[in-house]
Amino acid sequence: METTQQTESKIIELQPFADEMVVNMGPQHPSTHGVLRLELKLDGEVVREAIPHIGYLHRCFEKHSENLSYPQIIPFTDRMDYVAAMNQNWGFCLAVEKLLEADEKRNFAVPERAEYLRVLICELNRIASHLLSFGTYGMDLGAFTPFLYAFRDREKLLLLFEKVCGARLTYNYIRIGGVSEIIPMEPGSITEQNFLDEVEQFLDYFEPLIDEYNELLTKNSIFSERTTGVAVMSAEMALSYGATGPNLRGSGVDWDLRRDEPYSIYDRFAFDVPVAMNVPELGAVVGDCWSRYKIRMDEMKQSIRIVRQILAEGLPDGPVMADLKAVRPPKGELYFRSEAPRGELGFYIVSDGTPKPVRVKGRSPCFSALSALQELSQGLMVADIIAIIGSIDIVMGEVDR
Amino acid sequence: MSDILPEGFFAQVPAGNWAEEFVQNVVIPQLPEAVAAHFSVAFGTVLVMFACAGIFVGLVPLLPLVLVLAERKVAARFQNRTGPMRVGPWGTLQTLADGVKLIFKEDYIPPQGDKFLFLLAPYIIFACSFAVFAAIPFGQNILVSPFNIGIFYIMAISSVIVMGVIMAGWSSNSKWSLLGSLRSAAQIVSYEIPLGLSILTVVMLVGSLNMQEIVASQSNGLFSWLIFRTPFTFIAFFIFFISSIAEVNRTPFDLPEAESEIVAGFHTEYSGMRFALFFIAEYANMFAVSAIAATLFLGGWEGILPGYDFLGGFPGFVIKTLALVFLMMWLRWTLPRLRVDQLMNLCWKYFIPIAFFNILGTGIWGLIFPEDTLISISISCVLIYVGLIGAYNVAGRGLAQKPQPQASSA
Amino acid sequence: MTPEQIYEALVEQFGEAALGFDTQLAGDPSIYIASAAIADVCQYLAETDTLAFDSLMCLSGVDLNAKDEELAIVYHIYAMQHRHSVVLKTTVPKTDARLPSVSHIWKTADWHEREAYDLYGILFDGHTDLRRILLPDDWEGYPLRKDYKEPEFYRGMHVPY
Amino acid sequence: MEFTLKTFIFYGFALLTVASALVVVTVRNIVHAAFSLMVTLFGVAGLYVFLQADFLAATQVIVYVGGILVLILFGVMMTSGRLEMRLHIERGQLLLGGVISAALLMLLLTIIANTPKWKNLSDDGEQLEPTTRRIGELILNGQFLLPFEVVSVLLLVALIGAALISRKEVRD
Repeated sequence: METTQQTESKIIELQPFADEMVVNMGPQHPSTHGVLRLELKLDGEVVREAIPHIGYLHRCFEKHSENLSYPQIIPFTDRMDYVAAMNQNWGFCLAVEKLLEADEKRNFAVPERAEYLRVLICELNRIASHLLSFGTYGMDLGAFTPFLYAFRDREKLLLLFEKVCGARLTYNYIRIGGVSEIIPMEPGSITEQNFLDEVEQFLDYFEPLIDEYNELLTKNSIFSERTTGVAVMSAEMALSYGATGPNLRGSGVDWDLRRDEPYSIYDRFAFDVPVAMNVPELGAVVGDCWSRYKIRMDEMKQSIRIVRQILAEGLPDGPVMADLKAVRPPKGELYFRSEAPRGELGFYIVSDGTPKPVRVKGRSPCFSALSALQELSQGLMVADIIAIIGSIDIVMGEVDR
Repeated sequence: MSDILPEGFFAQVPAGNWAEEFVQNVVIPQLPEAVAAHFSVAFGTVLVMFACAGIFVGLVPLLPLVLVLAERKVAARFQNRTGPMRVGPWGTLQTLADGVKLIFKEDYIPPQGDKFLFLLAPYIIFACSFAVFAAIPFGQNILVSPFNIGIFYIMAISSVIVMGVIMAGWSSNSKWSLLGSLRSAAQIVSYEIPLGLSILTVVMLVGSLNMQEIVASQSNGLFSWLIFRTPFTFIAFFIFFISSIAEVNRTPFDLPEAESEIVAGFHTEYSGMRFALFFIAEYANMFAVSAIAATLFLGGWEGILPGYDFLGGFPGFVIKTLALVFLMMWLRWTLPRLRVDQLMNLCWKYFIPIAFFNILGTGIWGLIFPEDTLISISISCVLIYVGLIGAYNVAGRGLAQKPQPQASSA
Repeated sequence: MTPEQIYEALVEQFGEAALGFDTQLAGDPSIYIASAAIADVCQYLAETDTLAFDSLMCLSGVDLNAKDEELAIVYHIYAMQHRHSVVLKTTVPKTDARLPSVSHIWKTADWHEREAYDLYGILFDGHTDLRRILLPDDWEGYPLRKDYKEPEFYRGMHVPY
Repeated sequence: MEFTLKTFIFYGFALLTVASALVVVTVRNIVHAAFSLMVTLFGVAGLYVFLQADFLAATQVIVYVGGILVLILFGVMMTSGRLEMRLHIERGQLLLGGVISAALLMLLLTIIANTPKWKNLSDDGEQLEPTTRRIGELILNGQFLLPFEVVSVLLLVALIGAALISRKEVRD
């Protein structure tokens, strides 16, 4: 069957005397966060229309998934949101585990210790991700120093991750049924307590720095001039576009899956969900770029709070991996969403009872948030486009999958 | 010298031309009598001046080499890094290595562009950047040419840089370049106005366009510096300095080459040595505007104490200039970038009215205090002090205030 | 509301359009909707105050089997206000994969439907800008269909590595 | 007239001015013409220097090169999407232009003939003084005060008008 009725791409007619200038922003552009291509129709500096073109980083995740067993898919999720790969692993594992739990014949449960480790590591990963977002946002707006500060701190986190799983970016650490063990890089080099101490050291070092970063960038008047009141996304618009996570909270919707639909062991921790409010001193209104950015800064503190609670409690004893002979979920289908740093990461899995899924759909938060760009950017300036892209914090690996 | 070079271009320095004196007192006694009899002092002067100019043209391009390294080191310190460390001791030869790399890079010319203009543009910018140095007095006698219209000449030459920028942007046949050059042109043309108006306050007080005379009027120590002479020149200094940051396209006004927005602005398509020319010109400009600011407002080569000018005031002048350069670097590595409309608002809605107000104020001040006396300078300093306190209370309060913490509900 | 209650509400409102309620398999129960009525059902779900489904979490095309005659489209929708979610499912024949678009109800459906079109060749009537999103514009075929054969060459490039 | 380095430089500037002016009127690429005009204006500034009009020379560069020419280039680049627009000269325009140019030439020649003595740099011995002071005095001491103010009001009107025109789009 061939229906090519609507397949022809739009051909832009060349209008030599039009006032409009069509500019190709990307796919190779310093601040499109990867390989996003924007077709900008400019009237001078004013953007009449910004049409996002995606797919430059399409790696056929969904097609690959159909030919791989469930554990084999996990490394592919690493490559989705490569700056918060732990959360991606976890999102997928959670979905599969949920499906496994639905199988009455098995008595499947993820061990406590693994749950704690997962929360610990994913919250650290959330900090790393937000740090990157903070740094690159500063750089997008022309401030170079925050970027290096952020990378300096992120580096420390990456070293921690490296100690845990041997990888710095694509971890494959969280597995279906638990986590892979805290692996000593060399025999005797790191123990559990040793590792937790290092985490604590990092938190002690990092917590005061957030305030410093707020002084450096958040309260900077040029920065707030650039970001406040720009590209205001109302709560309705954010919901309609499926913006989630910090973008949704930046629009003033008090919603966090970790609190409102707690999964894993999030209901055991006390943490606040930062929600955007008008800040009249700076001119910030709910839903603008500044609010979205600020949510991330505040979320880092909450992540620290969660990790501190884990450190205070200590990890429970026990195995880190459930006794799982083979991952063979029952026939059925399931959509499960978790709160990744960039929003709600959903996995829709259709299983036919074999070790390979029939269908895996990754519902990435950035994909939905990015689709709002076209509406957000109308009538703004070229520089504002950069501010929007940075503030919705896209990772193209996740958008294109 | 009168029969070789257009004399109108040079001022008659009251104290006598140093080069002429040099020839008269040092060169001619050295010459054999037969030669000396036919040796025109003027001719010798021109020779000496050409030689000095040669040295200047040779030395001034070394400045950017130092400044680029300084910028990288300063940036590194701001960012808790070490900066370049590998080439030479403490990375001191890094810029040289970069230069060598750039020379050997492919000299790419966009095939669809305008080749002639593309090749010409960097030279225009480069030449204009360095021509400015001819009028900057580095010390008592360290000056290429004491132009009658020194500061005006500098403004004229630096306004030509715009043409090079537009040329570069247009001839690259790249939309990013064009956008960058349009931004740059709009920015430079706009910021020239507050810049010129700020210079005008100085010129009004000194009564001369000659750079040496401007310096000479500030020879009575720290409080005779023009920045402290009236409260209006104090404001004018900041307008001048901020505008000159905009003129040389540095953060927070680096929109023409905002790498996160329009890739690299007007020099997107340039590579190799041609790019290096832009780069060098940028740093030369940075030094030049700092030097001009130091000359106009901070006493030039005159020292803090009256009559104290070690080595003709050269080290003091360089220290002042480098301090301003450092300030520029500091700003660059701290601040984000403005948006185009904010940039224009700042210029047209704030700087230009303030600059006009300054001119008016300076005129009135000049009527009240025709001569600088202890009283006038004391009043001025008190006003500046009060103004600064007031400004901090008005503007600084907003900075010190913390934004309301985001509401949180568990 | 539980999915059962929502199903009952839908049966009451649309009668035949709501085709069935599936709780047999593991995982989320889903409501079957006739493909022609999907936009109306979604409109009803989004605009009725007691339901108020204001966010479309996920829209996926599904091809269960190469031998199947039909493609499934699955809508995961959620109501922030009432905190309930439901799974809608509809099927279209592979030979004439065509159903009404819901992009006017939830804007996020815009890109999700484009993706479903891109990968499954499902045409959404009423979608304003239905073109390929992830694959190149001139790509042939719909890769996530189970009967998809990857081409030997794409623009002279050897595709299977 | 003795041929010194100075005369050599003078003829250099003169040649530059005339040659680039010729390029301005003959070249078909409008942007090239504009850039060539820059050279012409520079050359004229150089000639001003030889007339001991240093202030005028600098003003020439600031106003014409840094200001007006930039505006011309802006106009060229912004009004037409096709930057490499070719110029077409029609016969009628040519004729009209010729007549106007001839009239202008006559005017200039008359002035040259009627100027008793060109104060130029070959007049040795004369003490030079900054021209700025004299210009300032002439403008502000009454002789040219009225024309000066009229021109400034005219420019202000032009400024307001330009702002009005450019803001029209925003208002709509």
